[in-house]
Amino acid sequence: MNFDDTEDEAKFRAEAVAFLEKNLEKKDAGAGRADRSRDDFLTRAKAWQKTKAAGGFAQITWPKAIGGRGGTPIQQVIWNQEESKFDAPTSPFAIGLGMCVPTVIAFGSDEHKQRFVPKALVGDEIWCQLFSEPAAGSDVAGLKTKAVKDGDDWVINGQKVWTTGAQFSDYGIVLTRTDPDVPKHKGLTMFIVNMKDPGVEVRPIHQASGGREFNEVYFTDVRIPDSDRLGDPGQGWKVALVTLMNERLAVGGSPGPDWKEIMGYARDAGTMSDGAFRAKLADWYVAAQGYKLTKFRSQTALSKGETPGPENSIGKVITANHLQDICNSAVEMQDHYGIISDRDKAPAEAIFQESLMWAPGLRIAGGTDEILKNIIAERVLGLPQDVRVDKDKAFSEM
Amino acid sequence: MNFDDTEDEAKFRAEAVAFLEKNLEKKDAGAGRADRSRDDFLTRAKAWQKTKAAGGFAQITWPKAIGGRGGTPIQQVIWNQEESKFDAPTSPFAIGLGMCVPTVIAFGSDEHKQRFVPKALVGDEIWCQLFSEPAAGSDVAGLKTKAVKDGDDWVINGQKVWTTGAQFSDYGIVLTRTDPDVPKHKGLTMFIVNMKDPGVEVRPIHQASGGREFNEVYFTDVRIPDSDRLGDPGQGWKVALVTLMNERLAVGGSPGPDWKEIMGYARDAGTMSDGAFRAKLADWYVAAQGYKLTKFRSQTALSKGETPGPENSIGKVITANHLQDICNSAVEMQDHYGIISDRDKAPAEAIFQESLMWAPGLRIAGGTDEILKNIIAERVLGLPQDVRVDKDKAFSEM
Amino acid sequence: MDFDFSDDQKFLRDEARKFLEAQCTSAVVRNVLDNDDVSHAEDLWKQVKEMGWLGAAIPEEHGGLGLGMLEMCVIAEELGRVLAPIPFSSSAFYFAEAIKQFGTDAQKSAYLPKIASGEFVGCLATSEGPGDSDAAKLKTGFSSGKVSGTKLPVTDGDIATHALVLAKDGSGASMAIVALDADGVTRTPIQTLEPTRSHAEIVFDGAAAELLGNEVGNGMTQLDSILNRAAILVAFEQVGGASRCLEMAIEYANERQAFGRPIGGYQAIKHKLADMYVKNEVARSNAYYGAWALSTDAAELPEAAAAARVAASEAFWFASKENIQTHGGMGFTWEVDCHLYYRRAKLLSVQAGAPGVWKEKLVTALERKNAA
Amino acid sequence: MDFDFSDDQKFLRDEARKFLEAQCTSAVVRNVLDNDDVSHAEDLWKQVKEMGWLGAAIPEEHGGLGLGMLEMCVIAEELGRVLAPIPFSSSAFYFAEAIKQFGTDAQKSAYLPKIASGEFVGCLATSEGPGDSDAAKLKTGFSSGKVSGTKLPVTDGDIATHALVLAKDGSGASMAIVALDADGVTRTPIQTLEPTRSHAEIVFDGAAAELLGNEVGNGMTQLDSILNRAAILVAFEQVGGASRCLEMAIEYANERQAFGRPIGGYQAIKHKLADMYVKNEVARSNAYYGAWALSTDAAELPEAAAAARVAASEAFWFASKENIQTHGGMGFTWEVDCHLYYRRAKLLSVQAGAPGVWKEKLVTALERKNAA
Repeated sequence: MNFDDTEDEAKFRAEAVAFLEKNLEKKDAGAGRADRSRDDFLTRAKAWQKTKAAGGFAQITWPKAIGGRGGTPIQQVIWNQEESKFDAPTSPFAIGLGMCVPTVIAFGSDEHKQRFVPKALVGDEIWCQLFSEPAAGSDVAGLKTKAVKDGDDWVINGQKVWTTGAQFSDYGIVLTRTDPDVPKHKGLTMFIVNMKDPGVEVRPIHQASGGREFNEVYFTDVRIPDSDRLGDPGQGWKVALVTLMNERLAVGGSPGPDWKEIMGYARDAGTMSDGAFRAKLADWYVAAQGYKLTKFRSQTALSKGETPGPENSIGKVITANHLQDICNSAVEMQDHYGIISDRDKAPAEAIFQESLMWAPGLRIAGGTDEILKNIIAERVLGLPQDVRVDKDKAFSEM
Repeated sequence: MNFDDTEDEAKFRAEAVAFLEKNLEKKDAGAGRADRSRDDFLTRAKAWQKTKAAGGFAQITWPKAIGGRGGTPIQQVIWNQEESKFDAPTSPFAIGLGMCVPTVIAFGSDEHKQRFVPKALVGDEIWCQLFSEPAAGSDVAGLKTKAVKDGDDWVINGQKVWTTGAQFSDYGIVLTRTDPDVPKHKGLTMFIVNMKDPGVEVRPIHQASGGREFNEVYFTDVRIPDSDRLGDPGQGWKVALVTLMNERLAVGGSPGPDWKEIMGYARDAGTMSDGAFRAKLADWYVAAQGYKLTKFRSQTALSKGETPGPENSIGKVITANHLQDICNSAVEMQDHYGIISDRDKAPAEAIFQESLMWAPGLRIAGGTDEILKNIIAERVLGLPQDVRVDKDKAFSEM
Repeated sequence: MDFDFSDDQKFLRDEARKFLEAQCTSAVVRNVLDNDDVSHAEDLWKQVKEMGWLGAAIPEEHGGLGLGMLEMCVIAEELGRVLAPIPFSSSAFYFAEAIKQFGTDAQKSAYLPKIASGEFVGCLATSEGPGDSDAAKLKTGFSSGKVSGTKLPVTDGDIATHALVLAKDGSGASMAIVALDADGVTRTPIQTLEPTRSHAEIVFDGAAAELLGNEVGNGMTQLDSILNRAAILVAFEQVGGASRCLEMAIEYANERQAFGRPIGGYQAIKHKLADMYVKNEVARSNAYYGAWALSTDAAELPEAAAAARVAASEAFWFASKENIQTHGGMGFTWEVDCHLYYRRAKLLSVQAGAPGVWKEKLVTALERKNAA
Repeated sequence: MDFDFSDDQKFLRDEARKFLEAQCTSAVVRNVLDNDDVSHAEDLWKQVKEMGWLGAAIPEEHGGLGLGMLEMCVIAEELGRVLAPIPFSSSAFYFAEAIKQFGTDAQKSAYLPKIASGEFVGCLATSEGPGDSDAAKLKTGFSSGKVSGTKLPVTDGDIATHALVLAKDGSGASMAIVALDADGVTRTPIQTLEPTRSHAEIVFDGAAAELLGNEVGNGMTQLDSILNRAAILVAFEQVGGASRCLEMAIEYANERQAFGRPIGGYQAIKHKLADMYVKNEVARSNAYYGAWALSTDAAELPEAAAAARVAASEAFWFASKENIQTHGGMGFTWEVDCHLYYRRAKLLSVQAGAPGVWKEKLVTALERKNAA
């Protein structure tokens, strides 16, 4: 039991660090979040992706044949650890390279691979994932966006929601209903869609937190050639499962202030002597450590060539509620002053206020608390599935 | 808004108090639980029931025609409040007079009423309720005890469990399966059973807490005349629902140490300055008050002639977990010493230790936490029932 | 035993609910939410003034309706249900109650009629920075009839005509009344988590001020008593908000389908809403007890107020966050009202003292009582 | 990064599990539970001694196997899973570790080989009454090589041959080693919530005693260090117990039918067990970190021990009580093993210091670290 790299890992880490130091600035710990204008951020992100690809660090586990490094999952983890210490603009590529393009690789034609993979890898083209709909969230397979065959094309109509990065994406993978007369999981088909098509309209969602990071995407008579279908008609659910399984191993990155931040704040505020607070602080520390150390256990499994299982779903269940609780306590610690969200008036406080408004979204996005607990119960603990009354019903009859 | 009795209520209360003072000793607050031998306790209980009946206080809401007082539900509440301040041995009659005999009154023949009601009322005969089975707890209607028609009799075979008072009961109402070939709720029938029948065997259950308050009851070829059937064959579930609805309005009586006791203990132990404890104490107080005051709201409704609804199910959800939490905290406050359960060594501590072992049972008995939350969700909030896959299946096919 | 509101009080509640459901719709609240230059719902505020609610608990001799505290509790709950974006509580729960309790006869005559009519709008200015107010930390000073210092946040500080200001006064603290149109008063609206209620920073620079009552150095004791009474009224606002959250969650859970049936049929949602119901009932019952204590000036007021406040803050916080969760993605959009309740829950839980502060007050009251 | 046990250690675990599942069945545990005159499982204890587990972390030069602390963690988890009713922890986690850390060379030579072989059985005697041990409250005294005073409860106090006694020594406190067959020692078994582990009251009346190490007045510091190390080993026992509770609950939930399907298919049970899993994993990961700190004598030991202890106490308590709840009525019978885990969970959570005490230690350690 130790926290040291193996010899190979150490060698790889050194290479990664050297490359990062040559090409990026270290994160300025004291700076907080920089005020980045989106355009500039996107330009920098594309440039950094190109640099990474040139250095062989773009997609470490992909085979060399398609531009990857042919490396191991633990190398990817090491890279992510080191890259996260630098001011690396990576977020626009996370979903495309992590989930969409692997789906294209798995189900697309050779032409698709040649056309799309290299440009995605060097950051020239950005991808998004179009699954969720207003009436199909936890139950994604209940989606309604229709694709109807018309000659050699399919015509898409419908609406997607909570699409990350749609506003700057070039392509997307879109899950559609092509046969309403079979049970819901069986009538779905996946396509590649050109996000610049005039029938595609992207509208930012005004979130409860005030921000507008996500989008609604409307499809109006968007024509997609049959050749841009991924998988057979009616096999869309299977394709989607591959997309979702390709979600890369979550890396570090707490979603907001944690025990350390609130402890620091309490020290400055002179409230560390409050016994009730101290007990909560201990609980937060234990949970945060528990989450971090559980990831170390997963990484150890990766490093030994094993595949970590769905145990990772404990992560978001812990962190999202944890964040909400910590931020709420921080706000309450400030008493009436805690209601101020003005960054200029109360800069030390605002990180808690902002995350308090963000936390409810985190408990929903990417699987609600409830769905994640179902996943743990069914896939990790082996408990029976809940009754699915719609299992054998045609979608059109529901 | 006031806590005063109406004029009529005050008059009744005065009568009740006068009667109680004449016939019973006030509870000695400092004494803790007396060490009562069961035999003596039962004798005293029967005597007290006879006295109550003679005074017209035995079943206040029952019509005068069957020996009751013809009083109001709020009078019963007032009686219960006052009686609980005295050393009144009432527990052996709670289930019989509260649930079983009302069922006999509702579904029995005139002969039944003449034969059973007076003797129950004066405490000469004690009744118990025989519904739960080892494989039918939350799902009582899934019970297996069989009753098979044989001439003019029914022959009962099977096992009941968690039967309160079976060891000293004279009669019971027993829910049996008479038709396994229809869905489970439809094949049940209720009977009056003589608990002194040689085919009835009562065995005390050794509980996890160490005590033996409850019983298993085994039926071996017990013959019951058809005339002792309550309700039509196959109508047992409807009869049982009446039994369960007759559960009288819960009165006072915390099930064990509450905020006041742990606060007193903490003061003596010198740990009141612990901030984490103080915050918990505040939560306990708020919950205990919330429960008590919610009962006052129900009693107000009663006093105005309204019928309080299933809101009362919040009671046990609060109190059982509350008790477990308080006792656990009290034990932990004692540190290593908290493990001692010896009443002679640690008399001030033992009330917490005993209730800690009792609390898990309280969370299960009379409806688990989970079932009570279902009841609140469905009956109070109007949410849909869970899917019942066995609804239309014959019992024998499950 | 009559542990309920009277028929007249219930009639008032029904009328208030009808009025507010019609006049304080989501659109009215959102007009304040979405427009930085709109500090409150003016039309609603005008109507509320006309109905005399502000004076419900002000004696008739001082221009009020002379109803009583129970009626004010009823109104508070209804205002809380609809997130009324008006400075009602600042003026009626804090300022008016303070004058009623501690004002001189002259102050009562001067302020109460105008508060009742809505000509004056009061607010409470105590906070100067993170943490609850205590005399030792106070920087704002009061001497020779002038107040100097900075208060933030002041809820409704930019709408109010008068503020009750907690200020250092010699070795102790006093409460001072300041007319906010006086010289030496500068008000700046500030951004908060709860944009449907207005907040300001107020800088006092030698502003003319008048002592509340006629005893100097009594400010902390007065504040304590003001907060005890206000806590109960705010608890009703919170109970109103929490009840509405539960209703919204039930409605959505009955409607929204997942896997072929309403999500309200799944135990994860059922039990979440059952928990919400239990917390709401605990809060409501504790609030009722507070109402009783308030209306009878009972000796139990301190613990009743603290318990009402702790229970209501917990209930509203839980209901508002789990209402969002029940609504899933929809609940996290700006357009759906869930987040408005989440925001209001947070404001109300910190405005009259955070839950931790009230838990400590509660235990202290219990210790005092059990020592006696 | 190798944040896992080695293949050898896993082999040891598998072997230990096989052995204990065969030799420490429910019947073996219940023999101790149900018979007041049986203090521990003698056959099991004999076999455990023979396998040398007691000396797993004792150097070969002192008669141990010289494996290491990680191996001891593995053994602790397995003993916890099966509720082994033997005085293993008292002797190996507390007494032996204390001698290893603070004993003189002579003490190491005198005690460790006999602890390793099982000829000596050690225990820790600190508690004298409610609350955690602190020097100011101590009544038991140590002077001129004699100990006088009363300790209770002493876990395994009636089985042990030697006790490590915390005693007042001048103005401070010392740890003293007492042979329990000496004159002036009276032991009385006492009833506890956990009858599968033996407890005694021990009265020392001028019993001959020897100072642990050679520095007087160091007792509290020594105890702190002893408890830090033991906390991690006990955390593994707790994790073992909690894991077994989850397995029992899953098994029962898959089997038990209600309303026509297994109760494990209802979200109330599914999410309860998911919560249990999450707490267990948090506890396991914190325990692993503790194991690492223990095995490397890391500077992080104090916070690692405290976090392991807090997480494991919470996990075992939750798992044991919700395992009963999952089992419903069956879980509340004496015959079903659920309550044995509930009892053991409580013992282990208070024996080496209650969770509240460890939370305070944890925060103090974090403050110290972040100040540095």
